[in-house]
Amino acid sequence: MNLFTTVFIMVRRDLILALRHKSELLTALFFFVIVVNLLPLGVGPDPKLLSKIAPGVLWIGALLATLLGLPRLFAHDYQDGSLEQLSLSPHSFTLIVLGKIMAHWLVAGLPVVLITPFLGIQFNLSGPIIAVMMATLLLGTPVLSLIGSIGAALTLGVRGGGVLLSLLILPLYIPVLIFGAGAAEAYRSGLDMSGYFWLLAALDILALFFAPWVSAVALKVALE
Amino acid sequence: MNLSVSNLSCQRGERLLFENISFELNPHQWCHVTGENGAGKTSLLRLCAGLTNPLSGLIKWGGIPLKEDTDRFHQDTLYLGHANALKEELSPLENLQLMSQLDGSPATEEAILTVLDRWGLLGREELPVRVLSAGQRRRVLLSRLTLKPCPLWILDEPFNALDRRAIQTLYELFNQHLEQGGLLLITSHQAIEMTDGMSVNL
Amino acid sequence: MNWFKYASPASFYPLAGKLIPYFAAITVVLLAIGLWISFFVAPTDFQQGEGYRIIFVHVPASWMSMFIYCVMAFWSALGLIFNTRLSGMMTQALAPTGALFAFLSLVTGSLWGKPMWGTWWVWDARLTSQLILFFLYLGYLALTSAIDDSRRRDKAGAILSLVGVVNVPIIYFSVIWWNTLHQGASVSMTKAPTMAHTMLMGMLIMALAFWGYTIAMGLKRVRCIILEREMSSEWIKKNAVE
Amino acid sequence: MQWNSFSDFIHMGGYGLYVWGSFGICALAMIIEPLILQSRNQKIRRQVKRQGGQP
Repeated sequence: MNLFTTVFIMVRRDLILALRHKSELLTALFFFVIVVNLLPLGVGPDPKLLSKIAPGVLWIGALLATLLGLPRLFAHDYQDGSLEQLSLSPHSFTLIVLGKIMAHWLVAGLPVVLITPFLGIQFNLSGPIIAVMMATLLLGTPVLSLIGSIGAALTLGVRGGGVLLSLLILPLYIPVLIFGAGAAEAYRSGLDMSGYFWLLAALDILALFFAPWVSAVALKVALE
Repeated sequence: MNLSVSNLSCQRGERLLFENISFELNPHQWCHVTGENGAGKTSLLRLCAGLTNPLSGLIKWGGIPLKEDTDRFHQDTLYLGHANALKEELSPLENLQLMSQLDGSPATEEAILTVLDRWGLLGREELPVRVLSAGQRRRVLLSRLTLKPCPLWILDEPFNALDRRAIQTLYELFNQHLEQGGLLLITSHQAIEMTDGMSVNL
Repeated sequence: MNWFKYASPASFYPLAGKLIPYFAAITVVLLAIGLWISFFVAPTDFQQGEGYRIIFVHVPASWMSMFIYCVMAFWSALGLIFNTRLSGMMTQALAPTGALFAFLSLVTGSLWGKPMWGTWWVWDARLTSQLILFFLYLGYLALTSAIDDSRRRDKAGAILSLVGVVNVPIIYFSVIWWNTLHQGASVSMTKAPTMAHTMLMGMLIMALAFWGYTIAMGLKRVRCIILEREMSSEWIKKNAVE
Repeated sequence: MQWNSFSDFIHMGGYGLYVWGSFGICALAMIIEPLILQSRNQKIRRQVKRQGGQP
């Protein structure tokens, strides 16, 4: 089976399914926007303070928004028996899982990246910093979906799954958070930030190679 | 190509379901797995489909252990379980298109419509599966039998929720499949009205 | 000697029972020596006074928490490769003790930090990564206690601890990177007291005592787990398990 | 020997609370954990006995 065909079939399938659930589709995005907008209400409207903490807040928001959709990543397919059928398909199961992860990113991660400029303006961020934020989010959010899929697979069908998933996954998100929010910070201090981009890219590659495979193994364990 | 099962033992949780099951299924043959509720019929079928690993024993397809050539085995088998494995948001047509792509033998729209017609589902091919009845869903699932050309069918309670006419259609398909050299491993709580079958009692 | 013989719970159970007293004895002796060195042999530190004596429990506890995580990953890898049941039980037997040491390391660390730096907690690279290690332990414990089926529990736990062990260096590195970027913090933990010979000795002996304690606890817990899982199996019914 | 008296030892040069707090919590943990395990062990042994085994 062709590598791209498998991934493409799955991405298209999951996107169609997501589109038929319009309410679910936008939940992650609304959640992100609301969390980020609650912050000024918590810490006060001082523009200097807000623009200082904005990158961190946007990143934490992105983390939580990704986490929100993760329990559903495999749960529906697990309940209606589709996951079982997918694991029996002659297509590589790892690639099928990769397709599902990519669809998750397109639904949960990409909208977050695209809405960042509007939130950045609310937080008084300058144009270049917004650009840096978008770039790091673009590089970082796929890692969140990839690592998250491992947690989703491990907690599939387990009682208390959603909360458990956050406990498992959030500590593993720390490097992405540090490099992602750090880049904007470095830019502001006038430091070289290429290192952050390289590190995020390295995490991307590492996660891309290992996460779908580990998730596939964990899913087979869950299906037994 | 034959399916051979030797000395199979299976454990669910901490409980031993069955021990030392052996049988061999050859082309043109069908096998009825019987047993009381909870005896492990579904577990045996899932083992034979390669979904779970046995506690001990070996399953071979065409002389090769399952785990050694899963790709070919998945090409050659169709396993239909209790769950319908249909996406509620999609129509029967879309579901079957998707399934056939994932099975590695993409079917054309006409081919799918022909099959749906045979199962009496024409006219419902564009409705979301959500609105279909249990029997209709089951028939959509069974449409896959003719869409994926493969020798080994493993069917868990395929007659569930089917009406007389659909059961008749299913028998026709079974006979056709066996004539063409197919193999059929099946569980059913009702008697199967076919001759020359073997049976495995758990 | 056939090592695989002991990979089966039935033959490991009595062996573990025999080993526990030895490790308990080692622990008690080493603890006595270690405590004696900590309080009576090691001299007063000229910078930190007597307060530095916390090092004799803090550092061994931190070492053990990291070491146990690696041992868990080792058992997990073994379990996934050879499909031995004992490996999963061993991993689960070690996890609570590892989490305990991570917790003790955090508490003693902050008890040390208060008199030395005037604050219970600093976002120092070492403290932060120790905290994250504690979270990883909690995650493991939460996952394994939430899964009822023992085979799935073993495998899911093994996958999680391996994913964790791969991530630990990445997390540690990223936290150091983060810490050097935000040098604003007024205190730095890197100014540890110069390691005198006796102090190192004391720490090593305490670490060995903790190690003996961990093994004794691990064996004790693995025996409980074996009994719980195999309660209905023949060897427990037939054999006098002491 | 750097301690002139017992109260000196307890006082720990002004760090008594922190030093004894640290050693105390470790001691506490290392006493409680075996006790918890012991009770878990006894519980499971009783259960095995009820099932007709010989624990």
